[in-house]
Parts: sequence; C-alpha cells; structure tokens
Amino acid sequence: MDVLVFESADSAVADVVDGSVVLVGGFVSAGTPSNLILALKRGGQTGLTAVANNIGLGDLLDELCEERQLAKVIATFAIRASGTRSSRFEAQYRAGEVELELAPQGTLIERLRAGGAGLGGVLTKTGLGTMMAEGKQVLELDGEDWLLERPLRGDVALLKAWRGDRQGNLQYRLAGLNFNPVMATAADLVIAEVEEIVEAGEIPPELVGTPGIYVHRLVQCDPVPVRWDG
Amino acid sequence: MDVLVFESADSAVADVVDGSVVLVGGFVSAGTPSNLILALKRGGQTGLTAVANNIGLGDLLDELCEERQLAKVIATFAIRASGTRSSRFEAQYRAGEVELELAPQGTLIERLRAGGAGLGGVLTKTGLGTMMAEGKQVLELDGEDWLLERPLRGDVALLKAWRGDRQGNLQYRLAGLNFNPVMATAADLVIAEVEEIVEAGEIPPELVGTPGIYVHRLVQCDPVPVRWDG
Amino acid sequence: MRPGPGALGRLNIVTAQPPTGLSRELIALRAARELERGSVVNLGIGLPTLVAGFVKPADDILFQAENGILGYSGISDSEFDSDLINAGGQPVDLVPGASFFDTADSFTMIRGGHIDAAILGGLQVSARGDLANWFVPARGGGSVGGAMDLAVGARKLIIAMAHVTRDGEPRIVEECDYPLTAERCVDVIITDLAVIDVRDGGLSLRETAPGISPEEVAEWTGAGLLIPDDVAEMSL
Amino acid sequence: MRPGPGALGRLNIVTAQPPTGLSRELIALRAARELERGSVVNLGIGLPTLVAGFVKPADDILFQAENGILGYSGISDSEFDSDLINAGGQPVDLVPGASFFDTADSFTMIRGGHIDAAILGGLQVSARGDLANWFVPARGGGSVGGAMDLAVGARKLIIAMAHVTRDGEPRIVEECDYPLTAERCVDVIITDLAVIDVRDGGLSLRETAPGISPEEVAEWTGAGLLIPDDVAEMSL
Repeated sequence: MDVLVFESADSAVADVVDGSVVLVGGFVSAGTPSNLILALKRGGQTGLTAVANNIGLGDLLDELCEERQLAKVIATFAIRASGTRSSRFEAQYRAGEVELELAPQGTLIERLRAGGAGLGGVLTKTGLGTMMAEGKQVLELDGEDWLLERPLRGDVALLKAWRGDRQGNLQYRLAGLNFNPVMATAADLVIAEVEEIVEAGEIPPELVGTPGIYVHRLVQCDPVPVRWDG
Repeated sequence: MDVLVFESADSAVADVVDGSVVLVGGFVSAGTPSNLILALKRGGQTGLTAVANNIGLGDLLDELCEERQLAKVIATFAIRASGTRSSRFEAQYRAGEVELELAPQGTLIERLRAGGAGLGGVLTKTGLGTMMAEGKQVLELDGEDWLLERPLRGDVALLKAWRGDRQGNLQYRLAGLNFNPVMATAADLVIAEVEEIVEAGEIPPELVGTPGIYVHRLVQCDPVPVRWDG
Repeated sequence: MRPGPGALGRLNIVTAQPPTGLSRELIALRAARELERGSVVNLGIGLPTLVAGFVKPADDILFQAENGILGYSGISDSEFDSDLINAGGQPVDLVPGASFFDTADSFTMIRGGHIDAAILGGLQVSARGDLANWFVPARGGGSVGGAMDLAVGARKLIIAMAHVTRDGEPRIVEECDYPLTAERCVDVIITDLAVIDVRDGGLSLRETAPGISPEEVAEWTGAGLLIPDDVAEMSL
Repeated sequence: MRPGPGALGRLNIVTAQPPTGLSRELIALRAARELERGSVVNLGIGLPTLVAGFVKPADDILFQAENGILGYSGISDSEFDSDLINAGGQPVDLVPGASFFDTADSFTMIRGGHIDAAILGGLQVSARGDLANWFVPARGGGSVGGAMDLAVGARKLIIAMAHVTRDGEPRIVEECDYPLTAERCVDVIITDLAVIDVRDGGLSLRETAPGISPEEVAEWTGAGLLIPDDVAEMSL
C-alpha cells in the first residue's frame, strides 16, 4: 500500500496529540529527524513523553523544552557529568519541571524491540546491582540473577532515513540507522523524514532498512545541520 | 583480524568434536551450508545435536542420519503431517533412536538471538496453552501470561553466505539470510561457506550481513543444488 | 472421532458421504476474496499457498514469507533460484518495493502484530477458535514452522481447509483433540462447504458453497453453529 | 570524601598535593598498549576516545562504536558528515572491512561478549572492581549511554582515568559511594600514576608512571593495594 506523502514536516506531525509518547530516532547527529522535531516545536503539542537516545546541549530535542512541551524524557544521555553550560532540559530537570527516566542504551533498544516484536520483556544482566534495577523484577534462573526489562512502545515515532520510496521503504545512510529501524516497529503512527523520495523498486531489496509496512507517513526535507555539544 | 581461510569444507569441520551442539543456518534451500553439512557427514562425528530450521525429506541435514551422527535435533520442521515417504530422521525418530525438540520458528530464533546477545531469555505469547509450554515457566505480568524462553547457543555454527571477505565479513544473497546472521552470534566456533572470497572492503559496509568479528573460518565452495520435498 | 451432532443435531445417518464442495483452488479463491485491499498477508504451506494466484494487482496485497521476504507476487515460473523461495520452499517472484530480512526481523513482523492477515491450513478448529494444525498424534513429532507465531501475531487469522477429514470426520469441533497451535486465535474458517466466522467465542455461518445448504454445513460440523437468517451463497 | 588511608596507611599529610603523573594523552597511549593484537575494542566518551590515535595499523585493532559502526580508524579530519560519527558525536574515518548496523545489533555485539576490550572513563573504581562512571550525585540525572552494557559485556574492561579528583580525593576506593555502573566488572585501571590490576577481588599494582613510586601510588589510592616485588615503570 502506498505511504502517505506529506508536503511539509509541519503537516506530517500536525495531528500528534498532547500527551503522546513520541519515539525519536537518531544518535546525536546521525539519523536524527531534525525537521520533524522542529515541526513538533512549531506544532506546540504539550505533555509529551520523548523516548530518544540523547537530549543534550545542542540536541534539537532540547528545543522542545523552550516552551515546556516535554513532561518526561526516557533517554540514555541526559545530564553531563561535568561542564558549566547546561541544556534547557537540564535546567527544567533540576527545577523538577520535567521527569527523567535514564536507561542503559542496550536496555532501551531491547525494550523498544520487545514493544515492536510482541515480546513481553527480556532478561539482561545490564543494570543488576545498580540504580537501574530499582523497582524491577529480578529472576533467578539456574543460579544466575537476571533483570526483567519490560517492553516500551510509542504513540508516534519520528524517524530519519536517507531515501524513502512510495511504499514507505526506508534506506539508511552510514551510521544513520541506530535507533530508527527498531523504533519503526514500536509505534502506532510512524512518520519518517527523508532526503529523497523515490519510486518503489528504486531501493534494492537488500538495502531496505525499514520495510514500508512499518511506515505511515513520509516527508521530504533537506537535512538540518546538527552540531552536538553533549 | 583476518579470518582463517580453509582449503576445503572437510578441513574446516575436521576438528568438530563428537557430542557438539551444531547450529545449522539456512531455510530449506536458501542460505543452507550444504557443503559443510556434507563435510560433517564425511567427518563422521557422532552424538551431535543439530539446531536448524528444517530436517525434512531431501534436506542435506537428513544425510547425517545415514550413519546415525545425530543424537538430537532442535528444529521447526521435522515430521510431516501427511505423505507416505519418510526421511531417515523420521524413521530413526519413530524408532526412538534420535531425540526431537520442536520449537516455533519465532521462538527458536529469539532463543538463539538471546544466546548471542547475552540475554537470559525472552517472554513470548507463542506456545502458551500448547505442548510447547510444557516444563517452561509462565510469568504473569500486569494480568497477562507470558512464556519464558531461555537462550540457546551452539559449540559450532555452520553458515552459508554469498560472499565473504578476508576479515570474515559476510554478504548474503536474497532470502539467504534467514537463520544465518543470528546463528553467527550464538556459537563458539563459526564456520561459513561462501561462493566467493573477496578482499576486505569489497563488500560495501551497508551490505555486510554478518560482521567479520563473528566468523572464525571461511571456505569457498560451489553451492550444492538443493531440492526440498518437505 | 465420528461426526457428532451439530448445534441443530441434524446428523442422523452416520454412514453418509459428505457433499462435494469447492475444489482446493476454489477454496483458495474464496480465501483471496477475504483479504482487504492493501493488506499485508502471510500464506501458510499447502492450500494457502494457492491464494497468491488469485490476488489481482489492484488488490494491492503484499505477501510476506516468514523466511525473510516481504513483497512476492506468487510462485515463479522462472529458473529455480535456491535463495529466492517462500517458506514452503517454492520459488517466488518479487514485486517492486520488496525487501529481504533475517528470521529475527521476520518474526518481529509476525509476532509484533504487523501482519494484517494470515491464511493457514488446519487440522481442527474448535468452537471458540482454538487451532490445531501442526501435530498429527498418529504421526508424532510434528512440524510447526511459523504457525504458532502467526496464530498469535497476525491481526486476522483465516483457516483454509477441507470441512471434513478423508474419513468424513468433522474438522470443526467443540474441543480440539489434536495438540493446539494457539488458543482462541481463529477469526474465519473457509472450507469446501462454507465460510464460518468465529465470533464472541462461537461459530456463525456466513456463506455456503454453491449447492450446499446451511443444514448440510451444520450436519458436517462437529460443533454448535449459529445459522443467521442472512446466510449467503459464496460468489466465486 | 577525603583520601582515606590506603592499605599501607601511608597518607599522613591530608593537605598534600598529588604528584604530577601522565598527561591525558599519555594515559591514552598506555591504555592503547594494553590492547591485544587483533582485538575488537570499544572506546568510551572522553579520554578513551584518544586511544584510537595511539594504535598502529600493525596492531590490527578494530574499533566498534555503539551507535552502529565496526571498523573506524580514528577521529576524522575530513568534512563533517552527520551520519558518520562515533558514540561521542565525533566524525570518524572507516577502515576497509567496516560495517554498519543498528543499535539492537550493536548491543548484541556488546552485551553478548563479542567485544574483546572496552576502555571507559571512571569516576570511582572499588577494590573489588565495581565501577561508577555515569552519575555524579551533585549533578543528578546522569548519562549512561552504553557504559552499563559495556561493563557487563566486554571481555576485558579497562578504566582510564585520573588517579584522584581535582580536589585530590582518590577515585580508587574501598567502596564506591557514587551509584554503580556495574559490580565486579573492572579488570585494569590505568591512571596518570599507575597501572593497577583487579585480581581475585583485590587491587594489585603492576606499573607506576615514570617518577612515581609505588608508595606514592598507594598513598593516593583509597583502597588496599597489593604491591608485588616486580612492579615496573611504564614504558611509554
């Protein structure tokens, strides 16, 4: 089935409702849906939970803090161990205005994968004996302890790929994959920004990183330069 | 680090020891390491546990039953619901000479993935309320039942890819991926047969299906034609 | 097991021969009609494989094969390529926009609820929609493939099968006595005699094959069957 | 926390200044020497990133970045490509045989024990090899990235850090009072003053920095430290 091609990032995210859980692909500058994040800023939706690898100084996700659109962030990088400048998110976090749930990267991706793959959870050793295990179930199996991590899904996923075809197939570029392919499986509404929209068949079957059935909306955008500062 | 390139499939599997758990990639005719299986037959190792998608009529894996090399099979396709001809495996299974552990395909691949990814298990709904749940732990979480499936690993994995480079990177062809990329992560010794060995860098980074660090041995073999009969 | 009395208790002559219904091809044709336009569909081994041949390009159906293909059009007449097969080992042709992936990603698709419909064969279906299709007790061992994951994960599960066994025993029963594939998973049963919906934990006749009466369907059904007033004849 | 007495109780003058040891670059150089030929290595953000610059092609080291690259050679001088960065956001160059993959596959590599060595920064390391490196209580919140998975999954965990804090407090302590990254995970600690092995649940001095005595190392170490007879000076 053909994917819906939107004319602008703004129109693609316009009907995202307040309070949505939004999965945001990307890893620092790579594969980050910058245009969709900025469109969400212009859209003004509030009470959002953002699930993303990083929300640091210079991250566009931090822009959503300008008008306090984020109620909660689930991330792996959030507050730096040192440095004097701080992000908007950091300031709001310290003021108790936004909630933070930090997750180990390998656990965050497995939770999202479980959410997309119909699994009820996975057992990991990561986080055992640390703050990350607080409030979570530990299973002892054959004399070994394992931490049970539960699935995580979004109402919406915002992705960035290099090219998308009219069936929604996505091709990623270099290290632009990161969280995008798994997040594509784990949200009810999947919106991808791509640098180029091509006809079905132009992306070789071996190079499809996200099959089109996961993608609902596509929008062509010129990439926004990103410079990260942690 | 350069992978070890073997001169023949026979030499590549020669030191596989009796009683090994052998993961065998492939799905019917696609991505099946036919030469390595036949080399194992000539090698004569016994007491093997084979983990593979299918052991049906016409499968080369069934050849290992000729000299009773298999003690146990973990598979998803094994005994057909109908038909008069039967495989060697089927005859030996009926005679109680070989053990069979049947697994749902999605569960088998997740067990192997957990084995390769350092996970202690996954929770699935697949198999709940069926024979597959017998002897397994059921977890009730938020009012829903989940079946706990534990990791599975091999001593050896036999894989088939299209091309391999001298660092062991593997490129698969069409639907030749199937179980191969996950099995590559889940065995102590990983041996791959490929149709062509190329220099490092000849497989574009986006087309590496199994990174070379998972592969220990490579052997170039002309593919053996496979015709499946279920 | 002999055919027990259906909901309406019409089976009086236990030695009766079942009526001649649809051919395997026509069952597949009727099953193809059950697919919604633009949906993503997985076809089981055997009879369901034939469904691909009855789907038109305008139906915009995308077939998934659990061995790692999304977007094949049907069984191929081209030269056999051992790396381009469906889950039944048959050669297939691709459509533009097809993709390949490994088994882990394939079952993310299946178990994760991303397949709109699966059409599988059946050995038995119970009144509440339990499916048995992987293990024949007399043969043992079994072959499950992706069936359990498809039964759990596909949004709509269609079973395409003969209404009765070769021995004339109903395959639609109050309780499966064959080992289950999954509980309460079947949405629609399409047989040589009828289209039956599993609805609110019970069976409801929707259509009969040409020349077959609702009563005949009930007679050869081993479980209670609701026969609404508006049962239609299949249009094929 | 003030520097407590070490195993040998040598710290008498609490107002002492720590001796000047290796620069960050030399710590990175010494850490690079710790890598075995042909190994697969992940470098943490910060100081560990510098290690890539001290590895020679003949060392045959393959660097993995948790954002989905296997096989980068180091920080790139080329034009910035936003899709070709390491986990610290720095641009990198690729080596022949490199590959890309998504985060799930990246952590299969890391958690599954397929990374030979990880070099991470540290805030504190305990006598039994517990690591704390992601959360500064005074700042809260934290940034964990892939550190917990690397600490659990890497076959060998090397911590590269300053021996003491800017305030002169030991980072090597009996018990971490910062929140842990993982328990009993550290194999080797490389600081500006020393190379220390975590062995059988205790710390053992292996090498000292040029001009630093074993006693000085013990003095600035907040945990029991075994000083064998054959402690060597680092060769840099």
